[in-house]
Amino acid sequence: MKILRNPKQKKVLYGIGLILLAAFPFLITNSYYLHVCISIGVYILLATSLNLVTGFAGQLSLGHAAFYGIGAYVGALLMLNFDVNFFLAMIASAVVSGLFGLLLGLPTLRLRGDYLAIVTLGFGEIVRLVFVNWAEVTRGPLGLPGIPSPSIFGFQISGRTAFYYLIIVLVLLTLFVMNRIVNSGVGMAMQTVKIDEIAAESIGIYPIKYKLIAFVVAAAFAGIAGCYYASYIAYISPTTFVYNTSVTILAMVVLGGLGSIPGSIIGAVILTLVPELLRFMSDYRMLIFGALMVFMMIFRPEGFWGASKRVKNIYKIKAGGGKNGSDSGDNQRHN
Amino acid sequence: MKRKALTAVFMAALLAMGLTACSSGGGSTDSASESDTIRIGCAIPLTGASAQDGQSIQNGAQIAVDQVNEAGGIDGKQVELVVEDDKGDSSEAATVANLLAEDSTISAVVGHFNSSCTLAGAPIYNQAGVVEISPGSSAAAVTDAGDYTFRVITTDAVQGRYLAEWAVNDLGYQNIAVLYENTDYGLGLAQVLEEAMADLGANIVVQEAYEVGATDYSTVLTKVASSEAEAIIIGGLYNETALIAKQRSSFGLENMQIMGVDAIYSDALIELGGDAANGILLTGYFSDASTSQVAQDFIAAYEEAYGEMPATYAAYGYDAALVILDAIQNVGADRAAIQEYLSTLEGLEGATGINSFDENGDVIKDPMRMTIENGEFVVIE
Amino acid sequence: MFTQQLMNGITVGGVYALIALGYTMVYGILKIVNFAHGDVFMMGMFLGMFFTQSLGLHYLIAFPLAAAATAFVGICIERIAYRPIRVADKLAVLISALGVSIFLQNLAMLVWGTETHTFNSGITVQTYRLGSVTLSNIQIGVIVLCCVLMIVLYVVVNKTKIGVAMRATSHSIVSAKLMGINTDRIISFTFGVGSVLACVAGILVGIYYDAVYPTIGYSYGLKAFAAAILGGIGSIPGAMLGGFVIGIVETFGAAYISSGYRDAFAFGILIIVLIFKPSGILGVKHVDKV
Amino acid sequence: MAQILETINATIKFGGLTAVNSVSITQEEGEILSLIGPNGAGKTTLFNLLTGVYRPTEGNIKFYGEEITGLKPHERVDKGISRTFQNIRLFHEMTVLENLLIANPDCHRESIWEAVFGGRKLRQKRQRVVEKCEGILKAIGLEDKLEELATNLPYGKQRLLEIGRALSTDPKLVLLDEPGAGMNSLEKEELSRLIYYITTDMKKNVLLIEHDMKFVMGISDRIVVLDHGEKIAEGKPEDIQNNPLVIEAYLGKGIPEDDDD
Repeated sequence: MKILRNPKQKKVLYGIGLILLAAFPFLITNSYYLHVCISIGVYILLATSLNLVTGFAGQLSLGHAAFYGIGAYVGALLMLNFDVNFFLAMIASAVVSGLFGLLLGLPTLRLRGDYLAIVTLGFGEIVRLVFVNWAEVTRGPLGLPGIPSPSIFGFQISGRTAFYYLIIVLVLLTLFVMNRIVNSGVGMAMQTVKIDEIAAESIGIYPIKYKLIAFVVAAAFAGIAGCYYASYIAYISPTTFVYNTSVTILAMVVLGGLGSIPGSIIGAVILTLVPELLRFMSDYRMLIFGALMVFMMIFRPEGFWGASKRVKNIYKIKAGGGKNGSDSGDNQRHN
Repeated sequence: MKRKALTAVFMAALLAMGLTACSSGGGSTDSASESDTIRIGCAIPLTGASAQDGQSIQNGAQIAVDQVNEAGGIDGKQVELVVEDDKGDSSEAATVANLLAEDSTISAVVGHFNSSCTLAGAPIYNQAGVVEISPGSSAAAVTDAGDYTFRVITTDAVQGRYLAEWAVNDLGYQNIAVLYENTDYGLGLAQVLEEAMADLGANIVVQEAYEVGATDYSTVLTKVASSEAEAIIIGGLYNETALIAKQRSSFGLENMQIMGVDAIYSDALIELGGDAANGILLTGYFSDASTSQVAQDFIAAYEEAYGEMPATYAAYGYDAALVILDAIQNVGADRAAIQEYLSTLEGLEGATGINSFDENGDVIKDPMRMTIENGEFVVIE
Repeated sequence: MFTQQLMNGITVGGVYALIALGYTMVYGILKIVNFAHGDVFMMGMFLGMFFTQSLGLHYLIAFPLAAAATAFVGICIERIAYRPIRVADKLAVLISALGVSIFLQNLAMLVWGTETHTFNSGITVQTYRLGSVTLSNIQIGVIVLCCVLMIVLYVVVNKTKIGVAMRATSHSIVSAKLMGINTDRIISFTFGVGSVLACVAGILVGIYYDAVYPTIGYSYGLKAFAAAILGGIGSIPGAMLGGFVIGIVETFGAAYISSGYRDAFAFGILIIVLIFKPSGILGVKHVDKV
Repeated sequence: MAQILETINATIKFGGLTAVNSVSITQEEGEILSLIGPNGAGKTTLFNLLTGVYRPTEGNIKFYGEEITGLKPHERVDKGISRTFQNIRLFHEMTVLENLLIANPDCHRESIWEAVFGGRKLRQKRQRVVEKCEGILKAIGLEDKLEELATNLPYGKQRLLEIGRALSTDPKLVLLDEPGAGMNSLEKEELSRLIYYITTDMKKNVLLIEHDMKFVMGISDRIVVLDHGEKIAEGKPEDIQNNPLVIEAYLGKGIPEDDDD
C-alpha cells in the first residue's frame, strides 16, 4: 500500500477506478454481474451508514434493516399512491427514516451495549410486523408490486445499466458525506463517545447528542438505500427487511473493519460476493459462511481494513506552524 | 506472523473458490442453445422457512426431467435441472432471477415458490423473455405479473371459494374460524375466504394470524374455543395444520372440524398430526388416491427415488417441469417459442390434473375433495 | 378465557425462562451475549429426538444423554468460537456468535433435513380439566421444572464452592485467576450448565408440541434473550421473571389485541421497561467507576 | 479576591455508605487549592460531585456564584470546569493532537452541516483550533509527538497530555486528580512548573488531589483535608503539617499509598 502515499499517484488511482466503474457496463454485459454490482452498491450504502453508528459512535445496532425497510416503504408508497417523483420520494424516505431513528434513539441511546442491541433488534421486529400486519397501507405480506422507475427531466431511468449508474452516484455521494462527517469535529466527538463516554463528558461532549447524530444520519442513508432498492426491484415485501438483513449488514461492518469506511466497502463487497461464489455448493454454503465468520473473528478480529489504518490527522491541516493547510493525504502515515 | 499467514491462506482459499465458481458458471453463458444439453432453471427456497416445500418442488421437477432423460432426452439431448436457492426472500429471488435470466442456456424456469418471490422475479424474467412457471404462488397479483409468468397452481380465489362453498352449502357451517399464516399466501387466502363467506351469508367469528414455524397455538385455540365457531379453516401449510389439529384437543375442541386447501396436503400432515389428523377435510388437485395414470406413475417414480410419498408441492413441481418439457418437445428450447406455445397450451395431463392456461398464464383446473381416514388421504366422490 | 390464556402465557413463559437462564449465566460470567444460545436449544431438541427415536432408547436414558451431548456442544462453542477472542472487542464475540448460530442451523439442516419432525418421546400428553381451564401434565412439568431449576441454580451459585468460584470469575477473571481459580474450567462449566438448561427446555418443547425443525431456535432464542434483558441480565430470578412476563404479555396481546402482532408485544414491553428502568426489572444498576 | 468555587454541605450517599458528608469548601480566584486525605477519604468522589459525574444527595455547588448543582458534566465544562482522572482516561486510539483538538469547543461544536458542506471558512476555523492546540502542546512539552497515538506515550507523558486535554477546553478551573501519580521526581518537577504556568501565565485556577506530601506542601496555597468523607482541616500548608487531627488521620491509617475510592 506504499503506493498510496503519494497524493498524485492516489489521485491517478482514484481516476482509473472511476473510469473502470463507469466503463463496467460496457465491459461486462452480463446483467447478473451488473445486478450483483448493484446489490453491492446498496449494501455499501447500508454498511457505511451503520458503520457510523457502530464503528464510530460505538453503538451496537441490530435493527438497521428496519430503517432500510421504512425508506423502501415510504418511497414505494409515495411513488405508487401519489405519483411522487423518485428523487423527491427518496428525500422523503431519508427524512422519515431519519425521524424514526430520532424517535428510537432519543429514549434508548442511554442504554449500554447489549441492551441497546436487543432494543434495536426489537424495534426491527416491530417494524417488520407493522409492514406485515398493516395491510391496508402496506398490503401486508403480499408486498407492493409495480413500483415505478425513476425519471429525470422526463428521461426514464430503466434497465439495469441506468440503475447501475444511479447507484454509483448514490454511493459516491454517500461516501463523500460519510467521509466529511468522519473527518470532522462531529466524527471525532463520536469516536470519543465510543472510546470513553466519561472522558468525553469531561471535555464538554454530550454523548447522547453524538449518538443521536450518528443514529439519525445512518437511518436517513438506510432510507435512501431502501427507496432505491424499491424502485430497482420494482417490488417490495416484508421478507427483505428482516433481522437476518440487519445481521448481514452488521457483519459487513465488523468483518470489513469497525470505524473504517474502506472497511465497510470491502465488507459489503466480500459478504455479497462470497455467498454468490458459494452458490455452486448450495447445501454447504451457509454452513461455510457461518464458519468463515467465526474464523475471521478469531484470526483477524479487527476486520479486513481496521480503524488502525485510518487517516490520523483528521483535519488534514498540517500542524507544526505551517500556515498552508494542505488537503492532500500527506498525513496518512499508517497505510 | 502466524495469524497473517492464516489470513493469507484463508483469502487464497476464498479466491480459489471464487475462480472455480466463475469458470463453471461463466463458461456456459455464451454457448447459446447449441450445446448438447437442455437446461431448465429451478428457483426455489432451499433454506429458510419454506425450505421443505422448495425441496419437494425440486424433487418433483427432477422426476419429470428424469423421465424425459430415461426416454432418451429431447432430440437426443439430455435435460438438466439447474437449481438455485432463493431463500424465500424476495431480494434473493431477484438475484436468482437475474442469474437464470442472464444464462442463455436456460430455456425456462420452474419457480418461484413464494408469491413474493415470483413477483420480485417477474419483471426480470419478463424483460429477459424467459418463461417462469410457478409451482406454488397462488396470490392474485401473480395474474398480472406478465406474459412470461405462468403457474400450474390455481389462484387462491378458485380453491378458497370452492372450500367455502363446501363448508357452508354442503356441510351447513354458519360460523367459521379462520386461522392463517402471516405470509402472502395465508393473508391472500384469508381475504378470499372473507369475501366468499360474506357472499354465502356465513360468519367468520374468529380470524387470527400465526407466524410460520410457530409451535404454540394455545392462544388462538383458546379464542376459537370461546367462540361460536363450528369449523376451523386453515390458510396455511401442513406443519402448522398438524400442530393445530393436535393441540385442539387440549382446549375441548377434539370434534372441531378442520378444513383446508391443497397446501396442507402432505404426508407430513398425517405423520405430525397422528390420530388428530383423521377427519380433516381438504380440497386439492393431487392425491395418491388419484385415478390418473400420470399421477400414479409420478407417485411410483417419486417413491422409488426418495422413499416417501410426494406432497402437493412435489406434484406441482413435477407439473411445472412437465409443462416446460412438453413445450420444448414441441417447439424446441427457444425461450420465445416456449412462451408462445404455453400461452395456448390446453389439456396437458399432469399429476395435479389437466393443465390449460388462460390468457393471463393462470391454470384452469377443477379441484377435488379429500379427507383423511385412518392415516390415509381418501378422495370423496 | 382469561384464566386459560394466563395458563397458556405461563407455559410459554416457562420455556422462555429456561432458555433465558442460559443467556443470563453466560452473561453473568463473561459479560457477553451468547447469540448462538437459541440454536443450542434447537440442538438440544434434535439430540433429544436422536437418542429417543433414532437410537430407540428409553427417555430416562435418552434425555440425560441428550443433555450431556448438548452440554458438550455448548462447551465446544465456547472453546472454539469464544475463548480465543474473549479479550477482544465485544463486537468480535458477537459476530463470532452469529457465525456459530448460522453454522449450527445449517448443520442441523444437513443432518436432519429441513422438514419438521415429530418428537415421539414416549411420554404422552395428558390433559386435566379444572373448571373452564385445561392443563396438561407437560404444562405442569414446564412450570415446576422451571421453578426447581431456578432454585437449584440459585443455590449452586450462592451456596456452593463452585458457585463462589463462578461469582469470583464473574467479578474479574484476572483476579479470580490470581486466587488460584481455574477460570477456564469455570467458564466451560457455565456454558455446560447453560446448555443443559437449553436442552431441558428443548426437550420439554419437543414433548409438548411434538415438532422439531432446524430454525425453531430463532424465535425462542430471541424471546428468551429479550426475557433475560427484561428481567435484568445476569440475575437468575430476573431471567425467570422476564420469561414469564414476556410469555404472559405476548399471549394476552395476541389474545385481546391482535395475534399478528404477537412478537411485537414481547419486544414492545421490553423497550418500554428498558426506557424506564435501563438495567431491567431485577437488574443491578450499573455505576461507572470514575 | 473573588470566590470561584463553593460547595455548601455537599453530601453523597451510595446505599448505606456516606462517601462525602456535608463538606463545604471554597476556592478563591488565583489560588492553588489541594485536597488531601487517606485512602477512601472521598477526595475523588468530591471531584465527581464538582464535575457532575455524580449528583449530590444533599447540598449545593456554586461556580462563580452561579448554582451548578443540577448541571450535567458537559454543561459544567461549558461553564469552565475541566478535569483529569486518577486512572488516566485518554482517548488511547487517537493521536496526541487529536486528543487536544476534540477537547476544543470549536472542534466538537462543529455542526453536521458545517462538517459536510463547510468550505474555506471552516478550514480557517480549524486552522485556528490546530494552532491553539499547538500552543498547549508546547506548554506540556509534547510538540514533537503530535501524531503519536496516545497509547504509545510513556506513562508520565500521558498524564501531561491529559492535563493538556483539560486545558484545551479553555477552562477557568482545572481539577487535577493525582497528576503526579506514577511520575519520577524529574517529571514531578516538570509537573509543578506546568501547574505554575497554568496559574500564572494562563491565568487559570487549579484544584488538585495529590498524595505526595512534599509536592503538595510545595505547590499549594491552601489545603483541605478529608477523612471518612468529612472535612477535618483546612489551611495553609504549614498549618496542616502540624495539625494533630491530620496526623492522626494519616497515622491511624498507615502510610498513604494509592487512593481507591
